[in-house]
Amino acid sequence: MSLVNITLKNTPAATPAPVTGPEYWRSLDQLADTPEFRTWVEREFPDDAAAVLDGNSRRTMLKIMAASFGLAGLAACSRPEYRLAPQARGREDYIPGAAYNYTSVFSLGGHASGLVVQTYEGRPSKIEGNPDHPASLGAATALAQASLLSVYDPDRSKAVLDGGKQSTWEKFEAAVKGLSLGDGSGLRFLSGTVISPTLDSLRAEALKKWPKAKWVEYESIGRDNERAGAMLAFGQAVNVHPQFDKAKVILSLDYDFLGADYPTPLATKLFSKNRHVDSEEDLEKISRLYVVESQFSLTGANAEHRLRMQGGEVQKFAADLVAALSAAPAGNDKRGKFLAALAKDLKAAGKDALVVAGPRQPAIVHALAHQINQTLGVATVTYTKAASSDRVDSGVDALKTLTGEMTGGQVTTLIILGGNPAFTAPADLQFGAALAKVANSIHLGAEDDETAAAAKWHLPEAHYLEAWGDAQSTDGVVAIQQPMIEPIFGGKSAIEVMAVLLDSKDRKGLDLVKNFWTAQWPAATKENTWRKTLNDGVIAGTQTAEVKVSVDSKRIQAMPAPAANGIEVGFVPSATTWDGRFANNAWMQEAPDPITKLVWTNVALISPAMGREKGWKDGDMVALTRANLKLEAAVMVQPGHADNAVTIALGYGRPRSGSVGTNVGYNAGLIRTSDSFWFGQGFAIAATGAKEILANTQEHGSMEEPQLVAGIKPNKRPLVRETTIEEYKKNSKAIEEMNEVPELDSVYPQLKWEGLQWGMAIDLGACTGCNACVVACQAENNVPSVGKDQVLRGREMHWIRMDRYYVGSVDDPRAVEQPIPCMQCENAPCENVCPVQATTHSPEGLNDMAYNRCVGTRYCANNCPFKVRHFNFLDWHKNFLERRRIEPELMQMVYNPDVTVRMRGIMEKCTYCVQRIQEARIATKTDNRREFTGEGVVTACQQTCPADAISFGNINDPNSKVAKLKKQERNYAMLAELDVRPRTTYLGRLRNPNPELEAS
Amino acid sequence: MSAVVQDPQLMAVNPPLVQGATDLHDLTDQISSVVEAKVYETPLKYWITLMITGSVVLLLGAMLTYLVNTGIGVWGNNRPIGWAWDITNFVFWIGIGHAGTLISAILFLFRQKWRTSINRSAEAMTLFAVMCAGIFPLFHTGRPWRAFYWLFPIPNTDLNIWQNFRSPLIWDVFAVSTYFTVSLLFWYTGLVPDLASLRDRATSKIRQVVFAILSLGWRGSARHWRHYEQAYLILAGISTPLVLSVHSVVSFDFATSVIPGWHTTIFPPYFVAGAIFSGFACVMTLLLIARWTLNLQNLITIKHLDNMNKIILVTGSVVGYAYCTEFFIAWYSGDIYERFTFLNRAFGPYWWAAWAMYSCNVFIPQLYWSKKMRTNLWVMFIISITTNIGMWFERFVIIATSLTRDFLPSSWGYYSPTWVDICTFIGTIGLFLTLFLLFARFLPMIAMSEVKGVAAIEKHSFAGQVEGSPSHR
Amino acid sequence: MAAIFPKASDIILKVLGAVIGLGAVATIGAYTYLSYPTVIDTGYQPEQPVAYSHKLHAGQLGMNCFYCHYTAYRGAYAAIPGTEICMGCHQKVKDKSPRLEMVRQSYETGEPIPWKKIHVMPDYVYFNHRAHVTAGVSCVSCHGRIDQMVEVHQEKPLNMAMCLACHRDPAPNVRPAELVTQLDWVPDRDPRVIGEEIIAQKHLHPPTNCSGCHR
Amino acid sequence: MSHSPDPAVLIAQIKDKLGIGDDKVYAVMGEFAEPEDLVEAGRRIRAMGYTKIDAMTPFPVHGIDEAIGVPYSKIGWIVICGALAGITTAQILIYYVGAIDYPLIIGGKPLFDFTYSIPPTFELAVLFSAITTFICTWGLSGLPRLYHPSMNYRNAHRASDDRFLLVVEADDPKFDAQKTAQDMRSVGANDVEVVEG
Repeated sequence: MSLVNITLKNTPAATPAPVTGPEYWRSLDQLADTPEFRTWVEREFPDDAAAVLDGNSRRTMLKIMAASFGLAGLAACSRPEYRLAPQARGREDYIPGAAYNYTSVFSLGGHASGLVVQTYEGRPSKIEGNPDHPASLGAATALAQASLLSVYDPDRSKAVLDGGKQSTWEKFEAAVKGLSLGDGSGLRFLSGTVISPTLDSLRAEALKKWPKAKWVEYESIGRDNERAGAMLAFGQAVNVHPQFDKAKVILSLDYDFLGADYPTPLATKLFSKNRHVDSEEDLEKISRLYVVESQFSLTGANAEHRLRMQGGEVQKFAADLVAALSAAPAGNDKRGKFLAALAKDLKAAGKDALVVAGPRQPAIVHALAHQINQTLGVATVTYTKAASSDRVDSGVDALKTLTGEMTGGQVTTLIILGGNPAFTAPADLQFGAALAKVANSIHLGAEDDETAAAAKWHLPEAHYLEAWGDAQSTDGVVAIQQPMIEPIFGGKSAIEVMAVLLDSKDRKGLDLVKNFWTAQWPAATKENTWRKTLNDGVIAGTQTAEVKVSVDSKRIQAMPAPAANGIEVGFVPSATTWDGRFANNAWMQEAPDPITKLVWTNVALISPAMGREKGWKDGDMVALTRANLKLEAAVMVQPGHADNAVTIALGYGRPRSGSVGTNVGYNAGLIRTSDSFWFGQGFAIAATGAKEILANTQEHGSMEEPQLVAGIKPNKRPLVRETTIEEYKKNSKAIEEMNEVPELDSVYPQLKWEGLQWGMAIDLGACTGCNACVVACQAENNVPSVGKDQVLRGREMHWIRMDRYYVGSVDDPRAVEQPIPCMQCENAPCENVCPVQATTHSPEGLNDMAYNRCVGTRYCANNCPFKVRHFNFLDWHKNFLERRRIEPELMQMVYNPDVTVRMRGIMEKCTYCVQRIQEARIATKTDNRREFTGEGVVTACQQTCPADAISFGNINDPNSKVAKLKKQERNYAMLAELDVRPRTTYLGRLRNPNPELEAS
Repeated sequence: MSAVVQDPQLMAVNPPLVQGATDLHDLTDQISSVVEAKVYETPLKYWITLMITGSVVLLLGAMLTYLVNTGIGVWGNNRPIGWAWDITNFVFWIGIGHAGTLISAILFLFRQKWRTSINRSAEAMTLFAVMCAGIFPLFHTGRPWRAFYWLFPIPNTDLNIWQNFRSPLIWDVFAVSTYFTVSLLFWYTGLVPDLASLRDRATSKIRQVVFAILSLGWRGSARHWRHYEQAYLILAGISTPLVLSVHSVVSFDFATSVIPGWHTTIFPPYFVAGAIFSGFACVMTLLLIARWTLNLQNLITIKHLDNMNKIILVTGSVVGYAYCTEFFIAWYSGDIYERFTFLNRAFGPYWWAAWAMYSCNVFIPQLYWSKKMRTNLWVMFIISITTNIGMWFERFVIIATSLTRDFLPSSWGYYSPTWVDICTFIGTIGLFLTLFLLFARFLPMIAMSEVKGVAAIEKHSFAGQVEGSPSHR
Repeated sequence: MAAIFPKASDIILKVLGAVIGLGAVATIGAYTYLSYPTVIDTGYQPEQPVAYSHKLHAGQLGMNCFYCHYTAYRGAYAAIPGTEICMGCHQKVKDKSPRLEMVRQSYETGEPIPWKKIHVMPDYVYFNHRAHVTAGVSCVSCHGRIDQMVEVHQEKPLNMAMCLACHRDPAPNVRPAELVTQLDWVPDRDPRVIGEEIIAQKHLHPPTNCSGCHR
Repeated sequence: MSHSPDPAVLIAQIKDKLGIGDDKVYAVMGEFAEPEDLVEAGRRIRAMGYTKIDAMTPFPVHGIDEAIGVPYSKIGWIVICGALAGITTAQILIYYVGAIDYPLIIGGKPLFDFTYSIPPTFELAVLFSAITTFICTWGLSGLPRLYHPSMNYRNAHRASDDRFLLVVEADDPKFDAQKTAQDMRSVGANDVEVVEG
């Protein structure tokens, strides 16, 4: 054996050993403040140490109270000292830990939708629709749901700012007294669309006090075109109420009424009403929807027939349709065929037809729509008188004039009541610059935003759940806006600020609102009426009467066909951030866009043809330019988008928002001008060469497998199943037969599921894919937001997700949407593989998930065929807080105390809102001491669904709706061949296409 | 005393397994000298290698700490790919381990005398591989501080909740812990007589005491040997079905699931074959390195290596056959999901991984049909490496590509590892090598008593007096 | 060659083995006992800011538990009463007592009395007092004879095993709902029989699956 | 007539029992260079009527057991019991855990089923038998022990190297130090020694 005979000079120096076990806990301890607390937490339940120490656990309020009473400094016991802080002089019969519901109202873009808000220990924790409110009918939109999170948004403006410097309300009031407004010639008010009668009365008062003052209403996304259209058609201001439920044939002229163009659930409620099929007769009710639009909207996705064209071509189309109704049109191209078939169909439908125009289309298109409706003599639309004041100018032009005056120096005092015009105003107006020229500019706003930066005074605006108010929906019904909590950052509402300006005797929101209304009621019943109103959420008898109106066709001139030169750019409201006011709302940022499935950004959408022609892929950066305006944005190829057109959503790219929303996405406002407010021609588009990574929640958009090997035909997977009414009538098994399931037999005896058994049926025919369920679930179940980087890694957490599949050619497809909650399989594959029994089955057929038992092997998620299990790869809640550098207490307040907040390293999933089931069970058994048969349990997704597509209940109760639905022949279980026996089943979608067009 | 005769003709037909050693004492000297060498007597290249691998172990420690502190998020795992490098590495290491047991147990039962000079190191390799493997099932959990005792059926006064024996993961816990224990006992039992030799040769008091304790006071008495041999036979006997069961159980993790590409009845035999395949390749790599660094040409002869290469060729082909069967069944079953999964495996986003595995595991080993290749040190070294790479890819392909695109296209995803994934894997390799190097230096790497037995036979083999190896009757 | 170890070493070895063996057994035994929930979790008795005696109020004066803890039969939590409840009586009774100084203060200032919490549940456990009280589970089942405690301490372990035991076999712990606050109640018949009757009549079937208590 | 035993003798006896008595003859030991010679010699010594014979060899020498009459090992039978114990433990554990202590519906499968209890059962069987084997091996060989008189033999250390030792123990009825040493030499043993300890 050869031995090298040497001596080692340098023996290896011992490297410091890596940090081990105990260190780990110390790292968590940075969040807790006392050693006692730490040691106890470790001893008691180390697995939840993170949660507890983060303070992310439920019953947070108790904890916070505890903390505020000094958790620290108790060397005595090994056990932490929890303190209990009972209200010294509490409210009579107030039950801590119990949920209390109050009515309120959510106003957006000139619409109001009534709410029922659930509160715990005086903090709002969940929003539902108010069944008694005509515009919500018990449902709530995704935006309404998410507005809850904004209450606790730590980035909201916290203090009065005087020239950017911290000030106080007192100082402000003093300053206001100092203003010499005289006859108000230099005084201007700028607000959003005012739908609050109380504010309206204060406005009248103000305009009386300062006769020369002017009040301008401007909404970035508003109803101005609609109003103007009515004016044009009828010569008077009316509100139009399309009765989608009564219509058999509906034509939407660029009107995304199922999506972002209609900020209340009403349209979806009505539209989906006759898409529920419970019987043979119901088959006849299913309406037929035609859509003409540029973007691929949610409404377009739900349409039987869709014709894509530039936004500017729509009025030409409308005009042609008018003609086509009298004389069959020529033209054999797609458009021609479409037009002919449509005209024929509309005429055939007669009074059951309905033509609606979108708020982005100019007045003339609305007028034409009214004209067509009148020609067809439709009975599917009603009109009510719109409140309008001649002292008020509204819309872009009004804003243009105002900015003119501001730059011209005529305006000495500008009072901005809410909103963020500096961001939302058209680029050419240079509102920010103009605002700087105003001597006394006062901005009341929720955020210290772009406008606040330019204004002299900035006043923190109270969130609508913090302040008293009222709101009138388009049909006149007034709802009272009740606060749920004291203004967290001491904000004031618009009416309170007006009260200050007017120096009126009532300064509190409550007094203002209450006195305004009670003054109109008989003194005797004042109090009762007021109480009743608060209880119902709406003021009885405020509905405005229908009016008969007729179109004066002379007013409707043939319009010049828009010159088609180059690319048209269209602007649409963002389904997630609206006009930007939700930019700092993590729930909305992470709610996937219903069609593109993108999160945390908007994009410039282009047609596949354009993509091919220019050779652009998703994420390529392009520059959109016109004159001196320029916007750089990432493109995304959107199947079904109109050619030579680019659509970009507003509300992103906020230069001055909170830690969530600042500079997320691209600011479409940079190229939005007053002359092309919604869409405009003559844009140049060119690639910049840069590339952006887009985060979406769905990679593959089709049920068809990708073609991997030439010659092997890809299969189409029968996941979302749909057929036409004709087919279904011919063969009612059509849906079922789309997937042949072999004879299934198990080596194990099948369990008998007796008694109360939970199940869910989702009607794909009714579901429009609006996302409300996704956000509702997030709010109800404390589902965390993970941020763009984590979504890119495929770690989004939504317990119910909305799958979107394109059907048909990439250039002109339809899309189907499918909500996917946990299927609660009877033979759950996830349960078999969990080594520690963290997920087991309840005797009532729920797939229970015991978070505190889970060790996080992720085996269950792997073995879930539907991939509905979500893993806490990191401590999402903690991460989120850290990223935003904020105190946890505030963010915690939004949590639902009835649902455990999951720590990192464990699996979570939909449980059919088991907390609601248990609450209902306890209520039933304690109140009326009888067997609980499952009545009255409503899951969060089901409750908020504007389309009533989700049914839930006891499938063993033959009278329950869900049991009835599951008996239908169009009911099917996904992947039935796996014999996992999902409790969540789907009802096949039935379409009502026009035979003439279906062929093409 | 008589030398081990080196008859030229005999050498030609049947080269002795122990060469160079002139007699039993010399043999003891040769083997023990490695262990008894002074620090400076051991080649410098050894210490340098040890320092490198040692620092990699520190890297592993750092990675695991970071992981436990921050969460699984530091890895690339996501939804739908809940398992990726973690479980890939687990299966990979377990597979490596199997060859050790097989060499020492199965070859023992089959009376393969040539195993004697490699079985000790093979068993050691098993132990170290299983240690590396064990790291992953524990640390891939989201809450290891819970997992490490909630996964075992320890009576609990507080929760009254137990383990789910339907879960293949619990089967894994039983299989892997059993496997480690049995391998350890087997290895130690074999070690005792040699420890006794070291004790008797020891010059310093400390060495004497240490080895006296480790060797349990072994005297080589006939009364010891009779139990010892019986025990050794039994351990070998139970290790053989055990090793098969362990990898079958590992394969159940996938076979019992519902995911296309996992849900396959062929997995148990297929995994076992793969395990032997990769294991032998790994033994090969280690032996060649040991042969080089510690100059063991006399003890590890070309004949040993040749035999092992034959096994690699066979098992490699078995694995290849399994691949074909999978594709056939995917097509034949008519299940659209199964079909797509296998198309996707070969031509989807992970095509490169799949083809890496096909080439390394099936195509390259075919070279071994030629004796030239089987006896060329460089060729066998390279092939042993490619085989290990190939088998790692096999596990990755099975686990990751099956998960990337399963039933619902909406939830398809793609996995790419993070630097933590990579460093953790490298770390385990470092741990493995470090342990092995320490073993090779501080314990007799070759079973002296057994080699002596064989040597004694060898001496008489041509005299025609022998009935099988003396190490069993 | 000389033996490495002296003759005696094997005796020492044996003795050593025995000691280690017994030691191991003893340790395990001790650990099991000391870590036993009934041992570690019970007996916690912090000093309360106000020397309130349940023995006096609930025991000797025989006040009903629900007089103060009225939320127990109406909500999930049996909340500590607000100061006004105390003052309800103590404005007249012992209204000068120095021991009630803090109470009076709290009533005036509205500052809550910082009571110390004794019966603590982990955050992932959802225990609903209302459900149990109306079903006829007495306070005594979980809190012990509070009416005999001058200073309250934790009597039962309140761990999962304890919950399960009762959920699996509730009969012994179920009594007529109106008697739940009678901690000293002695049934005239076999309590199990009474329990079973009530269970049948109220359709009680306490859950033992996870979502019964964990959500 | 009877008299109480001398306490000194008693103590000595107890000490012997404990194995810490004064040194006394343990055996006569001799060495061989070749296994075959050892076997041969063993056979012959036994033929002379010795019964307490032992051999110490570096590797198991074939045929020595028969030669010196060492009985066949019984480990096998004990291990079978170990295996059975493993099987029963596993089955009982799985049944108790799943069907008795906390029955939970999991994946729609029965509370206990033979099918899924097989793998753990097998593993436990193997584990138990392995541990039994290990314990028995040493237990039956009277190990572990640190001291043994045979270690006082001059060439004891070579028994693990290249020498083959033959031992005739002192408690052999036919044992007589001189005579036995004689016989040992006569069968060809080298370095024959009367070993004390």
